[in-house]
Amino acid sequence: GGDGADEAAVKACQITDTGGIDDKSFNETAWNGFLRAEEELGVEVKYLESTSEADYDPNIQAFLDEGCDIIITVGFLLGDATEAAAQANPDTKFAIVDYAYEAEYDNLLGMVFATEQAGFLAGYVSAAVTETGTVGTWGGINIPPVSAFMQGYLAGVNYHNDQKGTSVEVLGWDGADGVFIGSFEAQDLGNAATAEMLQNGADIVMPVAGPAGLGAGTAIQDFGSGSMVWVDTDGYISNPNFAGITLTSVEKKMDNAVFAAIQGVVDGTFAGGTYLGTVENGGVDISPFHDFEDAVPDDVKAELDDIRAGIIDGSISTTP
Amino acid sequence: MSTDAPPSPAPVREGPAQRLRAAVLGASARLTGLAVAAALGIGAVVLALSAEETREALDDGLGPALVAGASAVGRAYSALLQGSVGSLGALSETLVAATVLILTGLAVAVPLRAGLFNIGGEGQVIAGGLVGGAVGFAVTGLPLPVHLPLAIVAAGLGGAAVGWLPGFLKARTGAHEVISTIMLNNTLTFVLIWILTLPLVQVEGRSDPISRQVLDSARLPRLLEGLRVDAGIILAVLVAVWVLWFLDRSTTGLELSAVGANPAAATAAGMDPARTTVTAMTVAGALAGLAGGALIVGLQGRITPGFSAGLGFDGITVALLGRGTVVGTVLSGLLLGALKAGGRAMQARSGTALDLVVVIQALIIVFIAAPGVVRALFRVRADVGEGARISQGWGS
Amino acid sequence: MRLELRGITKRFPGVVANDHVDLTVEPSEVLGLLGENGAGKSTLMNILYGLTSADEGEILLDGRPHVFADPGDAIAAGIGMVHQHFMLVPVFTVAENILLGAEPLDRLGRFDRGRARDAVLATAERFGLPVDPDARVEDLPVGLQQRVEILKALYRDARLLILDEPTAVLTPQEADGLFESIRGFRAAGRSVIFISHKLREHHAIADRITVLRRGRTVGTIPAAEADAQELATMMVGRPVVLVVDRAPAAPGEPVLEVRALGVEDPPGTALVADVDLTVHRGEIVGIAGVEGNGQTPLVEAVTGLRPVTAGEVLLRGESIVGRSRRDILRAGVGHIPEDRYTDGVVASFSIADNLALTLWDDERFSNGRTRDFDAVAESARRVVADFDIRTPSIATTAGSLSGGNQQKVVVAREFDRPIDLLVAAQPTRGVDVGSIEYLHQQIVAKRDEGTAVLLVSSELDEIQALSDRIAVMFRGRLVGPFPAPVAKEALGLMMAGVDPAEALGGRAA
Amino acid sequence: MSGAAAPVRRRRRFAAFGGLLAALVAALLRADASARTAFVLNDARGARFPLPDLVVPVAGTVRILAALILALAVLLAVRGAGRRDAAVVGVMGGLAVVALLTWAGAGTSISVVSLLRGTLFAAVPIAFGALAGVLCERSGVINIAIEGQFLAGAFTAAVAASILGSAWWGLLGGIAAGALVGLMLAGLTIRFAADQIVSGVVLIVFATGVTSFLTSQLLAGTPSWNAPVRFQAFALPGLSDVPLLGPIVFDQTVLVYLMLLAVAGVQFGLFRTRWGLRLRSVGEHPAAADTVGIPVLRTRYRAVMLGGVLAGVGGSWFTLEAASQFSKEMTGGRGFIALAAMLVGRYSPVGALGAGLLFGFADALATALQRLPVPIPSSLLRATPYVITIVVVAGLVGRLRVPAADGKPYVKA
Ligand SMILES: Nc1ncnc2c1ncn2[C@@H]1O[C@H](COP(=O)(O)OP(=O)(O)OP(=O)(O)O)[C@@H](O)[C@H]1O
Ligand SMILES: Nc1ncnc2c1ncn2[C@@H]1O[C@H](COP(=O)(O)OP(=O)(O)OP(=O)(O)O)[C@@H](O)[C@H]1O
Ligand SMILES: [Mg+2]
Ligand SMILES: [Mg+2]
Repeated sequence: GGDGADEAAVKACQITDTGGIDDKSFNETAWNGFLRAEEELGVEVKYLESTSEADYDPNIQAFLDEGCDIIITVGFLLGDATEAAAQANPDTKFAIVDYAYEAEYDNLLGMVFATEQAGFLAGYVSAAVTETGTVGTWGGINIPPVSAFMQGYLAGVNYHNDQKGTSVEVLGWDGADGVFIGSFEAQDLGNAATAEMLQNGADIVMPVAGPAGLGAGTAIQDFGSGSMVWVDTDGYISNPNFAGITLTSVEKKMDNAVFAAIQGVVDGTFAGGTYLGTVENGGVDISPFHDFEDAVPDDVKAELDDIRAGIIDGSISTTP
Repeated sequence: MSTDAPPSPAPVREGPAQRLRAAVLGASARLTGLAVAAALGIGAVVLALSAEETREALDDGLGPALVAGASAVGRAYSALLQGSVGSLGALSETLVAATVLILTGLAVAVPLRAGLFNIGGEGQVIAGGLVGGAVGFAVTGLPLPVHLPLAIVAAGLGGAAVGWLPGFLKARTGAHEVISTIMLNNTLTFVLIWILTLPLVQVEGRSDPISRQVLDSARLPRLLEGLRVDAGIILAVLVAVWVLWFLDRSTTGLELSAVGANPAAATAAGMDPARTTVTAMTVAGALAGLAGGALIVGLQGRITPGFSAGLGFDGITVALLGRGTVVGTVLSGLLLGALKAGGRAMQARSGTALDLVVVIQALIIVFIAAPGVVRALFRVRADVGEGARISQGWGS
Repeated sequence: MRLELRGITKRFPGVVANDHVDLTVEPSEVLGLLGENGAGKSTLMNILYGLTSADEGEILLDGRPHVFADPGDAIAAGIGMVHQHFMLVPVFTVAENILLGAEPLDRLGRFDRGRARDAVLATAERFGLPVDPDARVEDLPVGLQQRVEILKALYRDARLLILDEPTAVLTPQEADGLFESIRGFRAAGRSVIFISHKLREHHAIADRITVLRRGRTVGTIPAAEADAQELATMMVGRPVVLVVDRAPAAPGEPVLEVRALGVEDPPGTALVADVDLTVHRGEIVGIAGVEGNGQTPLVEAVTGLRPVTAGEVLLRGESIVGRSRRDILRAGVGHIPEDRYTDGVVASFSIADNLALTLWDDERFSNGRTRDFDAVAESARRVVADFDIRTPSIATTAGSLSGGNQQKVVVAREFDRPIDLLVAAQPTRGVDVGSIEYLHQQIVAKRDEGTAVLLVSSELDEIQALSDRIAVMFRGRLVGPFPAPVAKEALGLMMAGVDPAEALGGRAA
Repeated sequence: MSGAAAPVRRRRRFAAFGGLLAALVAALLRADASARTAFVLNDARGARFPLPDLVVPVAGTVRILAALILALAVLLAVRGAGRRDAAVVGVMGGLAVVALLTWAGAGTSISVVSLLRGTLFAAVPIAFGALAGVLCERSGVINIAIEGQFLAGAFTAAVAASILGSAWWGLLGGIAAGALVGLMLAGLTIRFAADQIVSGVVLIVFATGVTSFLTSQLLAGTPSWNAPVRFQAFALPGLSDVPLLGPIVFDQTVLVYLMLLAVAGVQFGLFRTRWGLRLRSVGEHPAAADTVGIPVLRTRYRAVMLGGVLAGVGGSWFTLEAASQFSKEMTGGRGFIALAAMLVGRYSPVGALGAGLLFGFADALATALQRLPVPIPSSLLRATPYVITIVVVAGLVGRLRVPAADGKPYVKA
């Protein structure tokens, strides 16, 4: 607890959804933004974990009672609760990850991400480097925050096929439905789903299922060949034991967005509305190729820059 | 033969007041008190050990560490108490949590009487929430006195249907209810996800897997301005009173108990174990369905994926902690509700991990289920039947 | 082996099951142990076998004191016990049951089935008790199960064999076979403690008889000098009328008519075939027969516990085939099931609830769908008094009653509601003489009120004492009924399948 | 109390089910007449003796399979197969699944190796958990706590394998944790004669709480404690080169081989040895066992502990084979599936394996169908294993014979 000199420090508070703070996924990524803010801006940070929907309101209330200056909630399930709290407490700033509102509020920032744009880039790279001509992707549950990655990935592969006359096939997503293991925790199911794709010819797999996605890494290691596209964060860094098989990651830079929101409060520049993370503003992108730097041909890397430009100027559509 | 069977329902009339008195003041209540104390004691040790300040103070020696540990425990437990019963708001939170726990607990207690083990609370909660919620947002133009009861009844029926199936399968084919209820839980979890992806159900213009908002005419009214406790707790208590009558005073209740204790003798007396099985499971499903309904048309106001997570399992804990009796189930629902609400406050105010509350909860039940352990701990005579049986095994 | 028990005392909460019991068994002696239900016989034997420990007293074998902490010690000391409730694992084979705890192993450490068979066959041969070692125990008739129990003890070379009510579930023929074996043991220098409620059997097999009452030894007398009346009085503490006092029947119109009845088990084997039988108001029709000849399915079919596959069953002229058990009971059929433990009472329920069990949803005990506890309690108090059920309170669980008193609960329940037909199966099995006297009087009284009674018993004495007409069942078919009395030998012959004309004629000749 | 016609009725029901199945399969015929499905029989990693792909015409195959199913249904309706009636239904179900796959895979390929490897993979924890249940319940102690044993085993295995740097140490740790939960179950139910179901439920709550607590308190801060060395597949020389069977069965991790050994061992032990006879006697009729000098409580203690060991191995699978680290509640209810598998397998080790394989296959099938262009929502396909289990249990398994003393504490007078 800070007192004395820190009396005036900004208090930034996070409320997780039911995944918990160390979910190796968006709750944790958002929290990383808080930790960076603590370090760089000297703000005081706190979090509360929700175990069920019933916890959202009291958790928000608890932080209001604590006198938090900004409360950031994580996940679309908290959308309504956050909106209601923002309306009732105009003096407190709110932000929410993965949710945007039609209405505009001064003190409420919805932070959403055009993950399909980054997914598109990953799909393009995958199509360019696959040796078997087949890649795969699977998700936790078929909901928009998940399927957006897969949608972009499929579009990116298709774009490569169009441009280069290849016929790379995507397993696990057909534009509307696909392989979903029904869980964000069950690594073993992720392992099985990945193994199935590898046996059926895929050599690159992109899991979109939070920690369950780690199962893809184990499956690829056990299979003995193939690589993985990680999502949300740079998997090369967050999953060191799979660094060698991580082709790239579809980064959804929630930590940056969260940091920016907190910084806005510190600077007094916080504005409500909607923040959309895109390739253009750096809110989403793919990570460096790290160990695969040599495996990805330079001309592909150059094409990626063209594609980025195309996405930014709207000449390339990232949905199939 | 079965001298170890569970206690029979009260043979002669005993007023509810007497029974409540016995439940609160009786030997088993003293035991519950000791059990809670022992569990909190162990929890305190873990808490003190895991508190960062204890570890830091350890550098200065054992004494400061003890003081630091004690103050950490003090802060956590006072938050626990404050957050569960410390204020009107805290009480409200306790009741909010207890509403669902009582109903799902009863959904386990009723079949337990008939020798059936209902692990299917979760699936039944889902069905109740889905159907009740659907009536709540899809049926329009009704006034609250019509719409709300309609939604509640629909929730009960939805749950009843999911409870009926394992009962029917058991009666007809002998399929074990433990298997079929587990499988139905999983099945309904996925059905829920699927339904929530249908545009028909989703909020217009959005594609989140969240249903439309239940109309105000179908929402359980809040009891007090500014507090979250709603009429669901009244519903739960009324239902509990009905279950009390049903199990302990109705003729069907006697049938359930007889079939549970000795199906052969029940058959010989003219009862129909197959029908009783179906009845017990259907009623159980309805109770869990009401829990789901109360949650959706009450607190949540919308259907979300995973809204039922763990509720069925909590119900098992509540019913077993309440020793399968109705009054016991209500009381243990309140106790666990208080632990939930208090645990949340503990996390918020003193940063204690929520998992610790789960551990304390488990310890309380251990000590209640095995009085011998408490006796060994406190070196006292707990004059309660050692290790009384509550469930009746698998039956078959 | 000479056994001496000195001052054995065992207290259970609220009961002193054994109160300073003294008892001796000489080598090569059969000691009869007699006493009312709940007198403490089984408890005493359990102490001797190491299943329960005594609070006071000592056990001496050949003059040396022994302490038996568990049955293993008792077995090692040469004591074997056949329990009142069989200690057999139903799903195991005969050989597995006999050798459990003393299993032969082959070189690989497996249970050696071949040697097990041989061992069983050898023991069976030696004592003249043939069994099929590979049969599953649950498939065997009770008589054979008992034989397995005895072989279990003999295989362990028991020199003192305790038989706790071995004949309660045996047919007379099986009992005779058992007695033959017991004589064999005695001749071989072994001792036997024999418990039975049947005075006749004590006469037949015991050398001396020790009588227990309420946990205490009342006395020991040589069997040769014992007179049935005297024993009964010692046991009960008051004179007992051993012969039922019964006026001639005054039969009225038919109540139960069974026509060409057939019953099959699920695979389609005939259990009962082509049975015709009529029971009138005010008469007792007895059905004798060796158990397993279709009596049980017949009773179950008539009382609605088992589907009828052919023929008709009429109650007061109306068919009850296909109607539910509940309807049949409510239409005025009373049933005393043969197995009171499984079918008669719910052990964990109070006496009051058990007394209301067959009328649980009748308006007598309920208002609408709500139970009327006052009515249940009031009725229970009256019935407990009327039928002299020995219990501290009506809230006591039925499971804690002695066997005789449990049986009284079942009988009282059926007698306390309006019935036109009483179907009583083995109504006095395992019940002491005092209670038998009482139950018999009640059945006759019911008949005299105008109830039709169908009595099924494997106890020929009981059949003869109560019945106005007697039929015999053999292999699913019914012979008779013949007007009572029918000579015991004639019944015995018919039970063995001899043609009735020959059997009855044999008597005439 | 069922009528004499019960077996006949059951047979008719089976026949009707077969007819329905045939009709459903026939309904799959709408597929494009020229479409073909390729069943790939080789491991994608390469095979020593490769088999050609099995390419079948969809329409013809589905038609033949429908006809076969119908023929079997007619056989059941007319004559029946005696004690093998249920097996015939199983065959019909199998044929229907093949038809479904053929139809679903039209125009693409399906790896049979993947399907069956996936089956064996998913069966491991379920079979181990069910085996644990079999041991406990055969001795008269209901073990609901398998899920808790899984969690404890998975957690400890992960930590031990991380710190000690070997999967074998991890396995030992997992076993110790499973046995510890077993010991707690035994203590509560045997020593303190507590209600067995209550005790099991409590242990699940307890294990969930403790592992989650330790994960956030301990592992979150020290990632190196949660980076287990996993078991690698070990190809049995020679055997693993056998076409089809080799890559499926003989190129697996040690846990798979252990599972097969454990099933055989427990089956043999329970039904062929003195140990098993005594264990079962204690679960069927403890008083009878007691009267011949078998120590009932000690026998139960040992059975529950050994069950804990097996459940611990099953738990270790989560972190030593299937996943690369422990995460909260990662067992996702698989302990309950194991419980169901024990019941489906009718308390027999071989039955437990069978139920585990059935469930594993349904799981693998669901994944395969999700990948193929099947017009059923993916979330509903995920429910396949559960629905199949209900159908199998209600249709084929029927009433169980529970060990007579299961769930009843043994208290001497
Ligand atoms: N485990 C026990 N706990 C409490 N009371 C018991 C127990 N076992 C026996 N009793 C009581 O001890 C007394 C003697 O019982 P016991 O079984 O020895 O009688 P018994 O002479 O064998 O009767 P029966 O002829 O009916 O077999 C009875 O009152 C009985 O209820
Ligand atoms: N496993 C066995 N070992 C030795 N003898 C047997 C065995 N099974 C049957 N017997 C002999 O065969 C006779 C007929 O047996 P069965 O079981 O068929 O009798 P039952 O006619 O069904 O009558 P109940 O049901 O009264 O025993 C028995 O009385 C017994 O002596
Ligand atoms: Mg006795
Ligand atoms: Mg027979």
